[in-house]
Amino acid sequence: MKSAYLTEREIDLELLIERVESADRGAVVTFLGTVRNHHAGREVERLEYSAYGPMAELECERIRIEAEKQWGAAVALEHRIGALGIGDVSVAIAAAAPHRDEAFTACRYVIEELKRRVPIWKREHYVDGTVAWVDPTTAVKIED
Amino acid sequence: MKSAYLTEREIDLELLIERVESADRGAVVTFLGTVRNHHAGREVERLEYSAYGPMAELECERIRIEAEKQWGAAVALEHRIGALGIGDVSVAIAAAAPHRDEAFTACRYVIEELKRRVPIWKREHYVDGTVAWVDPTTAVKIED
Amino acid sequence: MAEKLTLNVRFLARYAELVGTDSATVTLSSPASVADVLGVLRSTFPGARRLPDRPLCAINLSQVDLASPVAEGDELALLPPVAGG
Amino acid sequence: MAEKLTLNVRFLARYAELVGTDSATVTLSSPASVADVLGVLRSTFPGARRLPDRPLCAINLSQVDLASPVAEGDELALLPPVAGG
Repeated sequence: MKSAYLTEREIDLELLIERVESADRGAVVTFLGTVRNHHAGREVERLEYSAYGPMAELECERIRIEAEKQWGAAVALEHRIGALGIGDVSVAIAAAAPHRDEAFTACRYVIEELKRRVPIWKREHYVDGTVAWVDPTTAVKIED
Repeated sequence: MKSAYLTEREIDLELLIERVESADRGAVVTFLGTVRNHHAGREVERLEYSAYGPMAELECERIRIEAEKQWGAAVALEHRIGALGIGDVSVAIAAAAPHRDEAFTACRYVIEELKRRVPIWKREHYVDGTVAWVDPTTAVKIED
Repeated sequence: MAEKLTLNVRFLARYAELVGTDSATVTLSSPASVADVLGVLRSTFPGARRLPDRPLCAINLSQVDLASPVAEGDELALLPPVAGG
Repeated sequence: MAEKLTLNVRFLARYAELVGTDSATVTLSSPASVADVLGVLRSTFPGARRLPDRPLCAINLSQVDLASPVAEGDELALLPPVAGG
């Protein structure tokens, strides 16, 4: 299976943009999620993303198609899997549309749905040596 | 005067992103405006952007500071001046914030205010050989 | 004699740690629901008793609820709350 | 004898084409408003009569309205509707 949405390598935003831009799309909105050095009050050193690969690929594909249909946009996205350090890009989305309203809305839709539906998990290593799975449903504040 | 916001050269989005990203900002939203091949029903071949340079620089600076203050974001932007062809990037904005909501909102604010306030003008050359200044206040539909 | 059905179960991420394995093959009487499979898992794997009452579940890569029926050869995945992005 | 003041006027983009020049030096009696300067421009440059009644104006790089006073040495810019982005 060609892994179109999940990657173990560094994400190249320019490549995603190239895949969506065209002469009749005047607006491109991108979103980059990067690894922060703190989370829910704790100092993060590095983390690992893992996925239920085949389902994650399928959900990303579904979300891309939904966004493209709903806003007449062209959408590309990639999520990094494996070990990441502070500042590394974990997810990148590019949405292009004739006008900016659709590009912004499509890009926002994709990140919201990705966070809600795509089976990807995050294991954080903290500066104090401890490790924890991130659970957005129980953490006091998870909004990144 | 150092021309920080207007440029006659190709805009490098990666450089703008580098200027705003940091270890405590987990979200980066960018906007790219590109030259479309049609506008208000006419086929565009190329165009020229011109500016009231010193005021355009000042308005961009004001808008950047407003966005940074209002949403705790880091913002960078550049607008291209001179001759552009179809698909060329005319404006690029990068907004980084700890969380995505602020990054999206700051980025959107900057492009809306830029289009409303920054003294930049666009002269379109159409495929039929005619030329026109674009006037968003009179055009039937200008929304790009 | 009741018909039997066999399916593959995947435990993802933290659930693999809880249960102590990342996959299992379960055989039970047909017809059966996702909830029935969870019952079998809880009686087979002590660690599975620590799963939430209503974990996120997917059959063959699509999300389902506990009442959904399972069929011969299905892949049932138990998913912790997702945390991508 | 009324005091005089001199200021620089910039015609931007399409307005430079309308007026036939991109800048002018205007001297008029003090005190004076932006509207007064526009009056002088319309009587000096035939092309300036084709400017809108209430063009966008900036003094020293900040937007102002027609009633705003002008001062010696100001740069008054007349700006067509902006179209950046």
